[in-house]
Amino acid sequence: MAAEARAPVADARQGMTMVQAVNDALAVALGRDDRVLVFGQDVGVMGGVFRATDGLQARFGEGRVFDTPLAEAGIVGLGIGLALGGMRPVAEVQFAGFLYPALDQVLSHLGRYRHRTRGRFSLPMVVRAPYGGGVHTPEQHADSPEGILAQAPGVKVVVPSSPERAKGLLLAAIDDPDPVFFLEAIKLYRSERQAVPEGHFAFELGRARIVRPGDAVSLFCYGGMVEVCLKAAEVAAREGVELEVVDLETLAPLDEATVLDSVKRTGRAVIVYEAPRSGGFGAEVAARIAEEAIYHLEAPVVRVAGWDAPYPPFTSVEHHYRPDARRVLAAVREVLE
Amino acid sequence: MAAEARAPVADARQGMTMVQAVNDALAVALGRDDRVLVFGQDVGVMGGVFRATDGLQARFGEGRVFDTPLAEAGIVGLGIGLALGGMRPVAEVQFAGFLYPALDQVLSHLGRYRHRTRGRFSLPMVVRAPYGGGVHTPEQHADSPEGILAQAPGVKVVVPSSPERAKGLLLAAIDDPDPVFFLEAIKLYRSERQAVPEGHFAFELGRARIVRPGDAVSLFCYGGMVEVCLKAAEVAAREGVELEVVDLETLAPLDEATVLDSVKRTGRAVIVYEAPRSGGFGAEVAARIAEEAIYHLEAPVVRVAGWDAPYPPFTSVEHHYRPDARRVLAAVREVLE
Amino acid sequence: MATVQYISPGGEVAGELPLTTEELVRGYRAAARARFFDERAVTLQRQGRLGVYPPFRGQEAAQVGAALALTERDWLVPSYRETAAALTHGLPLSQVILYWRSHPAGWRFPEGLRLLPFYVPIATQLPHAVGLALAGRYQAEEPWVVLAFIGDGGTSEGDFHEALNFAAVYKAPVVFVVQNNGWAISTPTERQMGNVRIKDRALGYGMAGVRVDGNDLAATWLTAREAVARARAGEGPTLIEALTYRIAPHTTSDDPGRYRDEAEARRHAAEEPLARLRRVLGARGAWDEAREAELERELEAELQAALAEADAAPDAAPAEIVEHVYAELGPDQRRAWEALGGR
Amino acid sequence: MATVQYISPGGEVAGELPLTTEELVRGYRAAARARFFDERAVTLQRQGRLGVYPPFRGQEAAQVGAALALTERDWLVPSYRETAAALTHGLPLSQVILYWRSHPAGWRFPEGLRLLPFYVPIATQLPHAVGLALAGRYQAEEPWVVLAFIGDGGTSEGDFHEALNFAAVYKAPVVFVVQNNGWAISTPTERQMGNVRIKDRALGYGMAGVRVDGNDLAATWLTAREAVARARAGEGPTLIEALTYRIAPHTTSDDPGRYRDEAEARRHAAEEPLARLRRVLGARGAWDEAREAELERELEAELQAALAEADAAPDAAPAEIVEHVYAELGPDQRRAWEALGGR
Ligand SMILES: Cc1ncc(C[n+]2csc(CCOP(=O)(O)OP(=O)(O)O)c2C)c(N)n1
Ligand SMILES: Cc1ncc(C[n+]2csc(CCOP(=O)(O)OP(=O)(O)O)c2C)c(N)n1
Ligand SMILES: [Mg+2]
Ligand SMILES: [Mg+2]
Repeated sequence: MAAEARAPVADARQGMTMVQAVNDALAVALGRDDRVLVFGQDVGVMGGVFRATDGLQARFGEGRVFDTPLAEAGIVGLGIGLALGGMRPVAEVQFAGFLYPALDQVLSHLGRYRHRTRGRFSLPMVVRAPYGGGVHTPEQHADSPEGILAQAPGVKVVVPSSPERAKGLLLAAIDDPDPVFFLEAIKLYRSERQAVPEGHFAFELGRARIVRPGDAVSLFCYGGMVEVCLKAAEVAAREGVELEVVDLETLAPLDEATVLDSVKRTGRAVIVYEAPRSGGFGAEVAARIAEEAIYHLEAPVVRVAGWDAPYPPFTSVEHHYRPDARRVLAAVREVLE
Repeated sequence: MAAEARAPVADARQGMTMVQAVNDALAVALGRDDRVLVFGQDVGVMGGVFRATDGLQARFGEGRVFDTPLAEAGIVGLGIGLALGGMRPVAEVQFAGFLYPALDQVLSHLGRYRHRTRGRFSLPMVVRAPYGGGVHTPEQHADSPEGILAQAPGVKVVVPSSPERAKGLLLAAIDDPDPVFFLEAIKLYRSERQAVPEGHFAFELGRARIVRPGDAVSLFCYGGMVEVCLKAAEVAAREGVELEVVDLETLAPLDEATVLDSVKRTGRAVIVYEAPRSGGFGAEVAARIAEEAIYHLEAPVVRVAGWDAPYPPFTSVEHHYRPDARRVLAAVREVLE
Repeated sequence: MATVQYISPGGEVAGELPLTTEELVRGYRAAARARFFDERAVTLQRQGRLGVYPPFRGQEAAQVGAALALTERDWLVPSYRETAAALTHGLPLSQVILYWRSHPAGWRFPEGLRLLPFYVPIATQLPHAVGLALAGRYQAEEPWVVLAFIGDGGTSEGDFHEALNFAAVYKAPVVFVVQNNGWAISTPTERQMGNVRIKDRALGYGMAGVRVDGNDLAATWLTAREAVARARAGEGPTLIEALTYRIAPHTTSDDPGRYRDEAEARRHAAEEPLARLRRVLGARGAWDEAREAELERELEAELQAALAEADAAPDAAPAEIVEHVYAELGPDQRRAWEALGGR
Repeated sequence: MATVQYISPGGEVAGELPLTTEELVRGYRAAARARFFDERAVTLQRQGRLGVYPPFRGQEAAQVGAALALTERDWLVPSYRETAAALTHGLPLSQVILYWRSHPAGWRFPEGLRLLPFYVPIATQLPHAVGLALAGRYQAEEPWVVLAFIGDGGTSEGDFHEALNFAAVYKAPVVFVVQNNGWAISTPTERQMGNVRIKDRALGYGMAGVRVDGNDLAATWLTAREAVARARAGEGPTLIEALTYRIAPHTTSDDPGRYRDEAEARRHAAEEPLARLRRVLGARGAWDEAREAELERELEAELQAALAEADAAPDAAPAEIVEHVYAELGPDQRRAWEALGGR
């Protein structure tokens, strides 16, 4: 742990974890653009509760990487002010479940500022937050609020699903002229290592990706649910059923074209997310399909999501709440019947 | 105006406006249950910016009806504490667009308290807020945040569409053992008068209502969009097309059975709401249809909603943003093609 | 510490007044210009030539005095009632008119003018002011100072607290001006807070705090000037409480008779800031009726020109609704834009 | 005003100590019980018999002293670190264990016990404490008092501010105890606020404010007792700042070596509250090694019984996930409940 603390950038042969990739992206951004600032609770000396900002203050100084008081509205509001003053703020909210005090700044300002001022002011700002469950975190540390953020027009919402995507998408988010929420699945932070290109590179925002092609059913997912869907697809493949896994990646603005194209080819859609089912972001995906691809559907759309309850704070049963390959496969069977 | 200020309860022959019906419901609730408290910004001496609480402080005293400081999180948080202490708080948030500072209290507590404490504590609390556009209010005074609230499991969301429904639903909300958001369409506050029964009566929460039966297309709507849909139905009827208007009324928990039953009969669904389209509550209605009624659909589902932009603060064009009968009829034509 | 005052309501100057006559004339003219517009705005609103409008009558000194302490390099951050401050900091009058007409052109403040938009959601501007103040440290040769306004009611919001705390922790070059005008719509300051000396909060945050007679333009100007100088010198933020009074209704839609004794408002009206300034200037021979009449003619001409300019702005196009949501139209916005007749 | 202290770190009593020996023994036993559990909890966590756990070592006096000021009629409102306060106010030990195991039964505090659940989202409990305090006015023959805890870090949240302001405006019978333990995870108090005398905020709100040595149980108890009495008498809220130190890591997952000099923590450990209490009691002939050993045996027995009780709780059933969302299962919950094997 101490070693990792000093050297978050991993051995190139072994690849990087997602949290290391995030750290690397932040280091690259801080290095190439003086306007980039990284701040949040405990991101400085300590390097963040997940070590995502580890070593950055030592490397770039307290002026570029700094701790804030314990106040999420203040953090997002500070970032807005910094952006108005010409900086490129990258704020960390310690857990997405603690973003709620900042929602006023998000809903009143982050998505509205450019619109309200008719382009006079813009907010090129990134807010990073770890989200989601699966690792027995305490109460409210496992929330998935993407569906709320995606209701703020003017705000982009990006959810990476692997180390490489995390780096390239975070760098794109920092370069983007508009505010971007960047939600990092806690479950993925250290679950996988991947070779990640060095230096600066950026993936396009606003594009969904087919991460595994297939013809039987389209699985729409993002963030921590991508590995779940890939696992389900692997199991199904053994039975000769090829599932197409579509990583939405940017939830807002949604890449409707890729969603529709996939469902038109497979005729079947299963949407997988870990937030409570009702009203969650998956509803939007289902709605687009119901609006634009109905004649191509050969089965009802199915959502596999968290149940209509808060994420259980009694964590011994959390694996019954958070969708897993078993539940995804049950839904696949349902739409293939 | 001064006369109305003194006597918000209207002449029985003329009927009541919706804001008078709300006032009447509050008076009835205050009169029959000592535990009911009404509070919020300017609700006391002034009687609220829309006069919804007019005369209540004079009648029930400063202990039962009182002003709060200008702090929405404090207002909702105070209400939670009052509910924990055995009271029946009915809080007013001055405009739904100013509910955002209170979203932390909503998302962290209002819907979770019973769940987290395994039933030891419950929060029988009502939060009223005027919402929606159509009357040239200043910036952010026309927001429709029901889609965000409906993402908090444990919270109920109710949106009345007429004076009588407002009274009966508000009384039901105050009696309900769970927290209820009660969103009152500003546009409807004084647009219509209706005979409203005296005294206490309560409508069941959790039920959608067919407010105009029809066989051609189901229009799903709530609050301020019900009159828009009824108008559209009237116009269509002149051409011999009978639209079924379904007033969802309780958005959470949604009365899925009534939605599905209607769409199964008509085979066509248009969903009408004034919040920005993407991610809004209408997506949930579309998703349920895509999941459960796909084989009955004879046309794609269509959403008629606010555009994917903040409600325009330049109000001269707001009627192009907020759905009207013309846009609803265009959607109807689309699904009938 | 007592309330800072240089000019009494009766126009007496106690002790030395560290402003030149020239400065006083400048301050008076700016305040009178604001007053002129405010009065005419209320009339224009009644005529349907302006939308709902929040008058600032009686608060001219609090707003104009504070704004005069800034240079063009500095930023001004208003709430929704700071039309006087915005005008003083350089917002063109035609733009003000367009803004209060809710015309899209009114929302786009001129490039280069260091003025944030008017803020409707109370207190949310203050964290922005702090961030903006910090940004100056990275960018400007000489850091800019940010002066941000808020009302007595606004101090109750969590954002007020978070912003002041952040400012103190980072020793940000920001000056907070609370216009304590006695009311938040119908809620008097005594029902808004447990200690109505808002200035006493400064101690808790560890920042300088000053209470000034907000109807004394000399006091507001000099106090803000000192606070700005301290901020510029890296000595951190200041909380200024400007004691004033909302003589007018909350907005043109409000009827204060519902919740307050208007005799009290009339008593406060007698302490308004312009009369006492005129008396001081008169005593120095720097102002008289002729000059007043001349100023009014100037202001009338300015207003007519601004109205003409505002009237000439083309009507808003429906497609503007979905413009500027993102830097470029997203796919959903593009579809909407076309549906709205955008070309 | 100076920091309230009755017993110095060395165990000297300066002046009169208005607590009986019996009371001191009661206080010591409650603090020692809390310490015993805290030490064993850390071990249990390492053994995998408890989940992530936030130790309170060094903060026993701040928590227990304040909790002792309440009667059964009064409410205690904790954050997540107030296990010691909760135990003192009557939360059964088995329940504490189940809670820190994240077992559903751990979350349902006993009916009748006037204790709100542990709060994870920082500062959100304080507005609840104010509402709960007001509720007592309507209901109770003699109004209850509410005592609410928060940390130094928590004072930065908007909810802290809104709650204190509401409490002052309504003169609510609530006592706020800020445990200023020097740290919010890795953030020291000096980076959290501009003035580390948190007590100085009280003036701004218009409420009583006291700073006490939070490691002196006599000081915390007596100060809280006075504040509770004032609240009960209708004299309004108090802000108590209890100066203490987080000797242990933030939680069992934290490594403070990453961000602080542990020598500093060791220095503070020397000022912890139990040793000085033992010294005072010893000097009065009211405590000795035999009694200490006897107490430890008692506590061990209590812990073993509580562990056995906790171990006997049946495993959580998946269907519990959707229970208690509403008073009755809604249609979506019912479907889920059935899918989860509910019967
Ligand atoms: C967050 C929020 N809540 C409520 C309102 C409605 N509102 C507009 S002005 C106002 C009173 C403001 O009082 P104060 O801060 O004293 O400013 P003043 O009107 O006196 O200038 C209120 C409650 C709002 N605009 N924003
Ligand atoms: C709203 C919110 N933001 C962030 C966190 C994460 N967090 C948990 S404890 C903590 C520090 C709290 O410090 P303090 O208030 O001083 O209490 P202490 O830990 O010292 O008891 C933080 C930031 C949280 N639980 N809630
Ligand atoms: Mg005011
Ligand atoms: Mg602390």
